[in-house]
Amino acid sequence: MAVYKRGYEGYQGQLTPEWSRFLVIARQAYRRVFDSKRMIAFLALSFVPVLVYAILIYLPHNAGALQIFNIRKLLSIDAGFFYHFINTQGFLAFVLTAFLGPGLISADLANNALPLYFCRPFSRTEYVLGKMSVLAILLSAITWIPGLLLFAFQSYLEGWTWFVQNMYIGSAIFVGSWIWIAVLSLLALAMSAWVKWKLAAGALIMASVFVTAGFGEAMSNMLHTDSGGLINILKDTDAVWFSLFRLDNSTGLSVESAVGMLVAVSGLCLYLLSRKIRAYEVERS
Amino acid sequence: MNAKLPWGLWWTQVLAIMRLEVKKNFARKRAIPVYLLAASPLALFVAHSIGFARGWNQCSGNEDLTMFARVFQVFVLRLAIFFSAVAVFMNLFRGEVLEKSLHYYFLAPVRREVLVVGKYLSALVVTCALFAVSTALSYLVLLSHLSQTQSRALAGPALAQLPAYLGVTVLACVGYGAVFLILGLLFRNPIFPTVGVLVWESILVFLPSILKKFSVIFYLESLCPVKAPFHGGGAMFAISADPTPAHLAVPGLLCLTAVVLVLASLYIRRMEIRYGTE
Amino acid sequence: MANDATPVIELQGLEVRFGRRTILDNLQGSLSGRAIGLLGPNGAGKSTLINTLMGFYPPFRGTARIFGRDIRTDLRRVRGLIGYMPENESFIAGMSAVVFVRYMAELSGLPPAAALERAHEALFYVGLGEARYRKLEEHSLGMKQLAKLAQAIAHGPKLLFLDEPTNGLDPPARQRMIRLIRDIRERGDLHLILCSHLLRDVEECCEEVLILKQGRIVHYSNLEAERRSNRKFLELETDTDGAPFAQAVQKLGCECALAGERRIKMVLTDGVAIRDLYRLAAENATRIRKLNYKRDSLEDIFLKAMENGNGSL
Amino acid sequence: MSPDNQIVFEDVSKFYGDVLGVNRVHLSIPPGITTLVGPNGSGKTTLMNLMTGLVRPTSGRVRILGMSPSEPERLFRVLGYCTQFDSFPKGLTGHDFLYTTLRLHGKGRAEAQQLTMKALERVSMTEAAGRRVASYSKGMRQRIKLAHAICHQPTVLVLDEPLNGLDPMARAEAIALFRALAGEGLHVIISSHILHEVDRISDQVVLLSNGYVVAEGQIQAVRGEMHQEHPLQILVRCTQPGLLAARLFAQDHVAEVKMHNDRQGLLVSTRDPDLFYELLNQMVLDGSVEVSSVAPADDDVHSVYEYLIGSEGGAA
Repeated sequence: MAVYKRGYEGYQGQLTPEWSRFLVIARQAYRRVFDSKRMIAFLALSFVPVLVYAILIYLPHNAGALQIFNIRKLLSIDAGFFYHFINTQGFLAFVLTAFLGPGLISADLANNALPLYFCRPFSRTEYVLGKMSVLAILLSAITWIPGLLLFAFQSYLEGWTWFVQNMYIGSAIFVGSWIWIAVLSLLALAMSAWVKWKLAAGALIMASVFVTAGFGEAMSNMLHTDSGGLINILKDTDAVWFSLFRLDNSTGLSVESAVGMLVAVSGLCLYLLSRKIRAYEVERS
Repeated sequence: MNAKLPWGLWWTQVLAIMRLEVKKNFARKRAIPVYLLAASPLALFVAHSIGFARGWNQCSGNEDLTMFARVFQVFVLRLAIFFSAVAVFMNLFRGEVLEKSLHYYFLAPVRREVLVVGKYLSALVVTCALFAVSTALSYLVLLSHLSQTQSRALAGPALAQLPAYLGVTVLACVGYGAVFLILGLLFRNPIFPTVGVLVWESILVFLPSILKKFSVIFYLESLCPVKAPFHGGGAMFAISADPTPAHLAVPGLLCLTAVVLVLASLYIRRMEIRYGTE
Repeated sequence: MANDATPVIELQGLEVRFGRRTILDNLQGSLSGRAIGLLGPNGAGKSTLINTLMGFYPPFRGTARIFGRDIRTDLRRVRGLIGYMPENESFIAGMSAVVFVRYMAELSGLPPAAALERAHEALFYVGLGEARYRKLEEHSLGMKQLAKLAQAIAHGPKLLFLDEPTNGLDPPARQRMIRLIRDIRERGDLHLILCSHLLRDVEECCEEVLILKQGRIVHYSNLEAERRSNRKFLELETDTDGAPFAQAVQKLGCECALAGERRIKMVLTDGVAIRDLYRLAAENATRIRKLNYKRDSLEDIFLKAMENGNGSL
Repeated sequence: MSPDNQIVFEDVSKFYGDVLGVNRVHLSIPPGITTLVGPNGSGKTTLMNLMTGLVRPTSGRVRILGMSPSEPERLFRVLGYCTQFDSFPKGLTGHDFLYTTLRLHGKGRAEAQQLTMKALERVSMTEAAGRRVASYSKGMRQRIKLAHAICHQPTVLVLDEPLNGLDPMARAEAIALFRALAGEGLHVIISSHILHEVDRISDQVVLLSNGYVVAEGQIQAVRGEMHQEHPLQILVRCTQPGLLAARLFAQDHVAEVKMHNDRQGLLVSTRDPDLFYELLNQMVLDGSVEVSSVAPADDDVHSVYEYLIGSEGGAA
């Protein structure tokens, strides 16, 4: 039998550097992401706002365009402008996460795949990092990366002084996006690890955001306070963004408490992950 | 069948199913979201009451009662009970198929009709108990706070409305329970039907009254003792016009439930265990 | 790397607890066979031992070394040396067998190109043909087992853990799996630990057996040596009910036991010839269908180990 | 025998959409241990699910001791089924699992408790009964499933790979239990892949392949029917093999005789083993040969399996 002629052999070749191995997960996941037409369509859609914003930046600087449209100034390109951009893309990022997040871990749990990962020189942290990178890279691609490109575009058009004066906007885009990405992907991973059933995980991600939002709203109204917004992570993030962009904070939440809340939510998610991401669950009788 | 039907045995079996189901579904971590949903309105009213005692907020009399009506209709009925019913009733059969444990029921000498009734009742008893207690306590907290204000005269008559609220709570569990039981049986993917029901019940306002009859919330809101004037975001939930009188609404909901249970029984009778593999 | 002198596994007072239950209790010993069978009743701690050696459960006390590396302090390196085929159905949904094995090899640190090459080799080697391009969830149980084996060997481990590899396989598939395991063993540059309830499988694949009972080692030996030291006995099968015949044999002074209605095990005493047995059979109106010399099988070794319970290495 | 104490399949077919489960099965299974043997996907589980009403036949009729599987309230008073699914209602201990089952059967508290203890004892699980099923090892789960199938003292037991995951001692115990139950007149229907065990435990076997029954009955009888096509091969180690061979060649039933290379034994193919044994025994008795071993090489389930089903099927 031919099988026996080419027998088993050990492997003597090179190994990849250990720090880079968590990216294997992302690489593998992307193959599947880009196999899905729906995902590609959605990603393409996510870049439509980028285009719109780019045009909005470009128009005021183009004399011809100004003449055609016969307007002096369309709108001022300032912190508020970029805040709105990040807000739009942040919403798309949430939808994308609700789409992609649920399947990330739940499928591995449902099919007992975790021991296959952890019997290798591959740690739980690397696993979570790998799964997070799947989301983080995609979300980056639709949030801060285009955001910074727009910012650079605007700086190029406005000149050096504008850039120096408004550097904080660039950092706000970058830091603000990353906070949102981190919270979202942790939430998605935790829900995905918590319920083995992919669809339920999706519902749970949605619900955990919307139900808390609704409850917070009811609370604020009934108790005549603003602190109801605190349990609403959308509002928390908003508060942080406002402060990063140096805008008026209309949420009524203090930045400190909002940051505290986001840290707490992330901590809770990490705790859930550390409980669930194990090769085997030990059931204590 | 001519022989006398073994009602006694069926009753024993229903009780056994209920005991097992309650143990399986409500003594578990998975049930925590349902408990939280049930506790949330109570938490709101307790906080409200404390806030009042500390003098953080003033509002009183009719305004408070209207506020309760609004929270009850928008938050309790449409969010808390709705989602609890999704979580609990949809899982009765779909959850067991996913966990591959439904066959243990099918391998017992239990008529499948009895199984449907038993499972439905167990989920019903628990959701009813949770939400009835939560509603009653919320209302009592509100009234006790009311009785400390100038408008204490309102508290007495308002207390008379508690049974009506409790009745609506129970009917909400009955109605939504039946709907999500059958949806959980028929649909592999529960998200779409859930979203469907949610959207359907939200756009009722814009529908002709004949279509409104095909919903749960329509009957429930007709039964609520205090009509809540909506404003702001809640406005889109308002169902104005021709409320159904109680003597039609209650039997209507019960009929819906009966029909659903019969359909579910027929479905379960014909059901084969394959767990979607092989 | 690990030279022949280093034992494959050294257990140094290894103890594992789940909550208050002690699952593995002070395991001591040094294993160095090429193919070691891990046996024991359910709940004896076989899977726990394997899982602890891979670092899935932390030792409560003591430690173990694999090729001289401590699992407590050098876990990553230890994991780099092993391949693992878990007992339960494990796979990653939505992947073909090739993509799956390649993915697993890449996680072990193989560069993508090498991983792809090794994945094909491993799948070819385990005999998964064209099916390797089909999605794993469409595979039959047997094919999933083969894919699981392929992922365990693709990255070229030095030590292979096989947890119930023949579980649920139908007879031909099981035969193939056993041939494969033996073949891997013969290849040489790989040690393997086979955990199975089917003593036949262990007998056919392993040179050494380690028997656990209630979290302790009760037996460790070389199968061949063990068999040679055991005494020969005769196994008979008759045409009809063997009881009267067995009684007659006992009267001759032979040790004799019925193992089933028609099966008899006996030890011939001096002076009794096989011909005498035939004569007795004829007298008892039965015929001998089968007659064979045997030595203690692994089943007997196993049962004996279970009885005397607390020997140690 | 009246069909009321048999399990009867009358022309039963089952298709899952386009997929064939079993086709045109005619069977009547008497009490005792009956083993279903065949490759994965040959229809063993389908047959069992048909018997227990978990799936319904596309055509044909199944009768269990005269009852239809579509009346669970009658059928499961006398039938216990241990499925292949390794899953349990969540959150229960082993004891609860059995106890609630019995309560579901409509038993009273005391009786349910008593039957629970009895079943636990029969599978040696009394000690672990207070622990959650989720914390059990594979073998314990298998045993508690077995206990679940027998706890209401059924007269028909259907067991889908009940020995899977059991350790050697538990296997022996389980087999002894099956034998004991079969001795009490129960129908015990088992599926198994471990052919040498099938040999030891079954009263009759049903061989399935691709959804068809290819053989049924007592294994020796089945093998006997195949003697024309596949003569029985018997290994004989003896002195004077030449002499034995010469005598054998004179007989019609002998298809082939092969001398071993060391001239110390023969491989005989015969269409009538009885005549062969008669001759051999005679020769041993009159001292013309001395045997040191005799063994039929292909009279077990394994060989029947090989001849009828072959080694295709199954994996890859």
